[in-house]
Amino acid sequence: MIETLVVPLVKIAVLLVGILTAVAYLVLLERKVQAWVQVRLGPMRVGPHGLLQPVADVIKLIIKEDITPARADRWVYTLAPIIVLVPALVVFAVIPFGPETNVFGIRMPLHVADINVGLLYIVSIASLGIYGTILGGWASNSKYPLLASLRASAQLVSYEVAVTMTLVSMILMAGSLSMVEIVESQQARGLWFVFAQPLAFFIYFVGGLAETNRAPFDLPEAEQELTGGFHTEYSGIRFALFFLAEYANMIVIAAVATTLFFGGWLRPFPSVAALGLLDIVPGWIWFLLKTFVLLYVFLWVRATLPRYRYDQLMRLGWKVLIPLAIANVIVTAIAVVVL
Amino acid sequence: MTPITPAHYLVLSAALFSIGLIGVLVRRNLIVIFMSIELMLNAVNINLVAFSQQWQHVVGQVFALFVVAVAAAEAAIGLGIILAFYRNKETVNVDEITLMRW
Amino acid sequence: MTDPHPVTATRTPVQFDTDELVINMGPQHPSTHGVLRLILRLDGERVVDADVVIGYLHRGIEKLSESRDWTQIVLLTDRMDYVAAATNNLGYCETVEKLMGLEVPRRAQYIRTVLAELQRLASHLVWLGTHAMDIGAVTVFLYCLRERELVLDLFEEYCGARLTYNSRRVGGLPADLPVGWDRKVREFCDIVDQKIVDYEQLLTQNRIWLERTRDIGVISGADAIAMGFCGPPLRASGVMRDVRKDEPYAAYEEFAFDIPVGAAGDTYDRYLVRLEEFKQSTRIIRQALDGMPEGPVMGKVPRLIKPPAGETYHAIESPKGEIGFFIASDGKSLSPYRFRVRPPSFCNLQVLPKLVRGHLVADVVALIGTIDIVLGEVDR
Amino acid sequence: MTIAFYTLAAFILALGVLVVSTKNTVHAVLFLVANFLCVAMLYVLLQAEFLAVIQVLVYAGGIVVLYLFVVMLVNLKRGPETHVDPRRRDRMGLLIGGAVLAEFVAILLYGFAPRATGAAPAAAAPGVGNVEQVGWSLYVDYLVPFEVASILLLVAMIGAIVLAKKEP
Amino acid sequence: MADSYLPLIPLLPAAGALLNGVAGVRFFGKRAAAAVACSTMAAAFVLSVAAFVELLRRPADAREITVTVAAWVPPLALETARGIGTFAVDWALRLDPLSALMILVVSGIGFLIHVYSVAYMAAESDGAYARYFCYLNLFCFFMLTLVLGSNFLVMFVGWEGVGLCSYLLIGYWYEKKSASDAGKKAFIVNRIGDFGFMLGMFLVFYTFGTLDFRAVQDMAPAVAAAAGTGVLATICLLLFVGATGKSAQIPLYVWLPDAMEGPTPVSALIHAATMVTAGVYMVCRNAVLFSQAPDVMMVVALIGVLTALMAASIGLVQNDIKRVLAYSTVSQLGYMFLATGVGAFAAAAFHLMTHAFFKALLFLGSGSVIHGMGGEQDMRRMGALKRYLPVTYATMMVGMLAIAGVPPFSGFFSKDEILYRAFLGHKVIWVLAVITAGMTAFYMFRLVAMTFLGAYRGPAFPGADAHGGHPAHGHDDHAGHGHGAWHGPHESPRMMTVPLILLAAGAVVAGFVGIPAALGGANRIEHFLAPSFEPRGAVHAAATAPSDEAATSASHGEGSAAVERAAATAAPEGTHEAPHLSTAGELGLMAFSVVVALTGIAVGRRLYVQQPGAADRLAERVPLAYRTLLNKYWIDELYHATVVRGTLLLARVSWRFDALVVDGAVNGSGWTTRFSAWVSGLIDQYIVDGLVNGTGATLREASLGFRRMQTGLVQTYALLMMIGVFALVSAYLVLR
Repeated sequence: MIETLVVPLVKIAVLLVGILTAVAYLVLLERKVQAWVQVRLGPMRVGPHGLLQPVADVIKLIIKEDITPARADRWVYTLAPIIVLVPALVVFAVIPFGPETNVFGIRMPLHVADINVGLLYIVSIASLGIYGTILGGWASNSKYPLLASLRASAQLVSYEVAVTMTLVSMILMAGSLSMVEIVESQQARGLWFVFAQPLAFFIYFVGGLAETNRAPFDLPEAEQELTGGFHTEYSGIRFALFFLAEYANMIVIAAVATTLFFGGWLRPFPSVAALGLLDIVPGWIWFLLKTFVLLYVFLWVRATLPRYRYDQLMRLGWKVLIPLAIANVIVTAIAVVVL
Repeated sequence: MTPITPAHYLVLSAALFSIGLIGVLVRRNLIVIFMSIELMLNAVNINLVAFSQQWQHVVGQVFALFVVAVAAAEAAIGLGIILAFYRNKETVNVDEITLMRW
Repeated sequence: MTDPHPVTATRTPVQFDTDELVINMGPQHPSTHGVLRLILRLDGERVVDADVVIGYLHRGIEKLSESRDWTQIVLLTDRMDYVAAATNNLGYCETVEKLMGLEVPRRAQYIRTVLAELQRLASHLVWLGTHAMDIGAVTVFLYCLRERELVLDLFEEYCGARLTYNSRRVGGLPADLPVGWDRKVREFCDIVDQKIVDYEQLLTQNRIWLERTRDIGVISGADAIAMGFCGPPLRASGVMRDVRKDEPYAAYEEFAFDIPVGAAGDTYDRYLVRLEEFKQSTRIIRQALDGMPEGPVMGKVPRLIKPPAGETYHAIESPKGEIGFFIASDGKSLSPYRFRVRPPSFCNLQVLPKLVRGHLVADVVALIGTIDIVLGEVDR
Repeated sequence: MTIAFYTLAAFILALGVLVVSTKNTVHAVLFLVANFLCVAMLYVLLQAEFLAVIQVLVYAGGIVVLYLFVVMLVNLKRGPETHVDPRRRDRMGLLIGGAVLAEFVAILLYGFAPRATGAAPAAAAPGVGNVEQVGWSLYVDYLVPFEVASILLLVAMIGAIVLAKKEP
Repeated sequence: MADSYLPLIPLLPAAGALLNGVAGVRFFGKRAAAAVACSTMAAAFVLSVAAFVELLRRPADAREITVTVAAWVPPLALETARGIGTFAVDWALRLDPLSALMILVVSGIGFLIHVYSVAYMAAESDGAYARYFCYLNLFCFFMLTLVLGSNFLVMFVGWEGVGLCSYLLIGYWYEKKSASDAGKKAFIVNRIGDFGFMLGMFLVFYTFGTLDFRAVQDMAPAVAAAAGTGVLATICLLLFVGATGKSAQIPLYVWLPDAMEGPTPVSALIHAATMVTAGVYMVCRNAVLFSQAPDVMMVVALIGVLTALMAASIGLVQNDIKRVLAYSTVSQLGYMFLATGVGAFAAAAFHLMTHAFFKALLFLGSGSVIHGMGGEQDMRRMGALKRYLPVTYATMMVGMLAIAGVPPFSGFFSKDEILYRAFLGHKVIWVLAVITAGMTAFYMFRLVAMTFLGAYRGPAFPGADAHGGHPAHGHDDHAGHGHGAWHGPHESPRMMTVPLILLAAGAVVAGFVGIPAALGGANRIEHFLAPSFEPRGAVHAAATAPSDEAATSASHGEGSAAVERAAATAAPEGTHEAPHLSTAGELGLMAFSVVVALTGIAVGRRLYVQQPGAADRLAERVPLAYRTLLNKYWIDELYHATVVRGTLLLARVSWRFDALVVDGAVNGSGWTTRFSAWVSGLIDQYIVDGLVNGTGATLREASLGFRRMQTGLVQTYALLMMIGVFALVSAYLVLR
């Protein structure tokens, strides 16, 4: 009874707190990274080297006046950010942070739940995220946000297809939908799938960028053009939620990428005995390390690359990524059958 | 509590079906009508799954899958039509769409 | 207030469409380099029509000049193209000298040329930074401004100001070069040459950059001339037109430099042309510094400058394009009878609607950047 | 188990009624989404995980998004619904709906097919995962319908594009 | 030579007629018209005499000249008894003794009558005068053609021509209804006769394959032998019918008395001398044929004698002078036919010639009497004109004696010859003939007596001497043809009296030509005409010296007429009457006939001269006989009743029949179709349309009902579906 009830709740609590703080500091990290790239220091004022900046931000957003535009659909207006954030957080339930380890004496797998439709669960929950964007744009009842939200959702939908295709190829490789089994299959093969499927990873990563409206694909939020995209009208806590959701999604993409492509909690070159000493480091540290690296790439890309125009973006999505993904699936299918 | 028998599910789906039916018959907005149709389809799916679970055969679910596929196609086309119609007639009120009458 | 330009009213809707929008890229828009207002009519994403609204920065410089004497006007010229003030002063002074027929000492000519080229570098740096940021490459903006700081330091050292230099006098220069100035300038040129390589690495071969600039805002040579393009955009369309070569002023004819000319006349070509001009400017500066003659910096100029009755027009090559000054004096009063400036930004701006038509909203931003306009000069 | 069923059932029916009855179309769409999620959970109750996920992915994630899109496009400039055709027989519609419901219930309660089995057999936990079972039967027993369904979807896609495309 | 000028003989009068007809009516005056007419006739007469002389100069058996003037009917293949024969007919004229005689008679008397008419018709207007002479000339042309025709068809042309002219001349005074009626009557009766003639002609061609007289005569005996006399009999009978029509015999004589309506010279020429004799001429021409059909000969004879008797009896009581003469003509023609009937063709021809003379004389005489009396024709208003018209009286007296058959006048010889032959033929016929002769003598004398002798019974006139009887009330003549105011009976002008005198001479002289052997005469005429009657091949006793015909005293050749009395030894001519009476017998017969004649005259004298009222008293005594004779045995009425009314009745009946039956049938069928159409129309309208519209209407009503269901609302349809479902399910529940 305790096992089945308390442990999950504790896990959930730990997970949520961890995620939220991670998100906050991710924001800071981004601003720091971009500053370094641009030959400047970034936020230094709050706390040593600006470490407390996220706290300041959060407090600011919470304190700030929360305006609801006139004739906006109040219910939907408030609901939209929540709809965006919740799926982002819920997805973490399925991601296996580490192998069976005992924490405080209780052996338990370091993931909240392992369901055999794990990957599908992630994809479907992710697809719910679109509602938030759309409703957000719609609820603010003005021209620009609506346009931006339509554009953003169109982008999300199209890239979701590409991402799902890559996941399909991974499932083919792993032979199972459950995340844990995928990692175990990588362990069994002693091979990170990224090396087996580099193209899939690349498509997944670009797709991920696009799905979170980041870097070259951040047209909807493009300050320069349509005045801030769909969350222009938002302010205060709702805006914060949107912001959090965006970064949470980033983390999700990174986490899923690590589990699928970089062998979850496996140490680099898991099958190579020589590197046995690397085992000292527990699985979930590896997991966090890999996720951190991916996140860093996210931030790095944002700082350098110019922005894709909307139609180029869509064209890239539909005419380049999706076909490649499908081809990849076919190739892997043949490979799996043959090997 | 009495164990959940497929009958319960059937009652539930019947109820859901009739709600959908009433929605189709009563509402004036074309889109709501479409949604009611989706409801009815879901009711059917519930039935299918309930039977599949009752007879321990996965065919119900497969069939439900097909129903979902068809529903998706139907929704796509239906909305396409609504959009086209809206573009010409500037309305989605089903009462005004009375072209196809004698 | 009622909208002075009821664009929507005049133009009948081309085709009834559910979501044709009319958007105001209002005066205070992040990427409009000042107070330019652009009314866009969109068909979905595609721009159907654009109407440029200017006048928000109009200070009536030309009218003011009529109530000031000839030397005070130099100050006014600073505030026209505030990004390239030095060239304005140069242009104005040379026009007055031409009207009065004054002789400017060679050393003054040389120094004027150095200052002009430094000013060109500064202006192009500002252009590159903002243009790149508009298209999304934020970091490039920071790099460019960093270099521009160096140029501003140099100017500050010479004439005490970072922006409104007032660095010329009719007949010559207010002062000679400070000691060691030229060494700093040489160092600066080396840094710029090195930085140009960075920029090229960052942008020139960047897929996304190419995607965003290639074939955007294409203008053929004939159209460019017809539409009144001048400066880098004109040269990008393949027309070999540079006042420094065609009608050399100051000391240009003594230096060897070549004029970069583009082929397709799209945004990417304009980018390449201006990038090439960076290199040419540093080259001129080095030649000028090497060959700097000695001698006075100020020609023989009467105390009260009263040019004889008559009118003249003199154009020089500002970083934005060919800037021309027309002054008419009645010979009696101390102030000019009529003072008219032909600003390159204004001419380049009028091409914008044609450039923009048919492109997407995102391109509008890039196109504004590529024609490199400064509203101060446009509105005067 | 039963508590879950009853709550879910209540939710589903409530949401159903809300979908049908709300004035604001967008709200209706949202209720629909909620309804679908509850149904998905119901499937999970019925050990049809794969279908649950598909329900969420396809229905909630895809179709309703379409509805949302259309609702937004349509509501952009539309005035309030005014025109009511006098020949509508709303009350009759309600009546018939109720009657049909009564019919179904009647059938259920008083036994239906002669082979009414009464109690449902114990839900034997299948060894093999639900997804695997569905996968097997889908690609083995029902391969042809699967292909036909794929063609249907293709046709629907093309149709939708053609319908919604603006004239050049 | 003859054949050069032979055709001229008929053509001259034709020219005259043409001239008069075309120009005369408008341009000629009286004198010119008369001159033209008379000159042409004179020329014709001269040529005829020349031709006659030339003929005489030829040997007996070569007395035949045939001239083909022109081709007429192109050869036409027709089927005949003896296979396909070609029917080719030419305008051919033939001169042989018979035709020579005839042309002499026609042109001679014709010429005299022309002269007479000049004066007689003087009162006519110019146009009418010319018209009269044109018709007269035309008549002579046709008569000459008839006579000279060498085949049936040419003869037939003449035949019809004369019929036409008789109609024209009878109806000359066409204003008078009685004249035009008489003309029509004459023409119609003639046509009936001609009809018979035509049939005969066709039959001739059919049997002989040719119409030429000479050819027919040659083949006659062979054909008779081959085809049997039956055919020939029918031919002869038909021809005879034509003859009766033309020569006014029993059945078809009625037209002649009415023909008196025409002017008197016309009656004289046509109804005495020429036309009426055509029938006799035709029979004589075909003597050979007739002789081949003895029973037909018998019929001819009978009809001849009966006609003579009947006509004579009617003549007894007639009061109109011209009517009397008309009936006498009929009876004399009867005699001629009697002669032919008994085979005495020559006698018939002889009597024809003599009759022409004295009958013309009598007619012209009566003409001058009428002229004198200012158009009065009724004898009862004449009398004692002897004093006023002495010449006319004398000539009339000669004529009367001639016709009565008193020797030595011509009438005696010819009539006696016929009587003799009749006696040889059949005794019964002879008796009738003698009676007729008696009657003839009586009524002729009556005529002369009433006209010239006795008391004057005419209208008073200035200078009328007491002798005139009570003046009859003024019966003015009809047709004002008297010239000017009538001043009482006066002698005719010389132009009229001279022809009378000439004719009188002719009447006397003509007889001598045929004096029978019994009286020592050479019966010249018989020998002259013999070749015409026998088939060519028959050789008969060579005629002795050419018997010169006592040229009739042509007015200009009066003196030169060589009157030779050549007594031809009357060899028994070839006519084959069986018994031959001894000369004594003959003489006896002659005497008997003279006696009969004289008695007739005596009786006449007693009744009319000595006791003027005796006739009337006799009449009262036998009223029935008198009235029958007066009314001409009511034959006219009979004909009228039978034929005329018959045809009318027939016409009316056929009209009614046509109207009723034919029209009936046509209208009837029309009516029936209309009726059936009407009926089917009714059926179609009510039953068929009813059905169709009915179904249409019901359908429309039903569909209207359903239409309300289609409201166009999608939800209505959904509702209906659901109702259906509900019904099904409930049915399922109920029925399970």
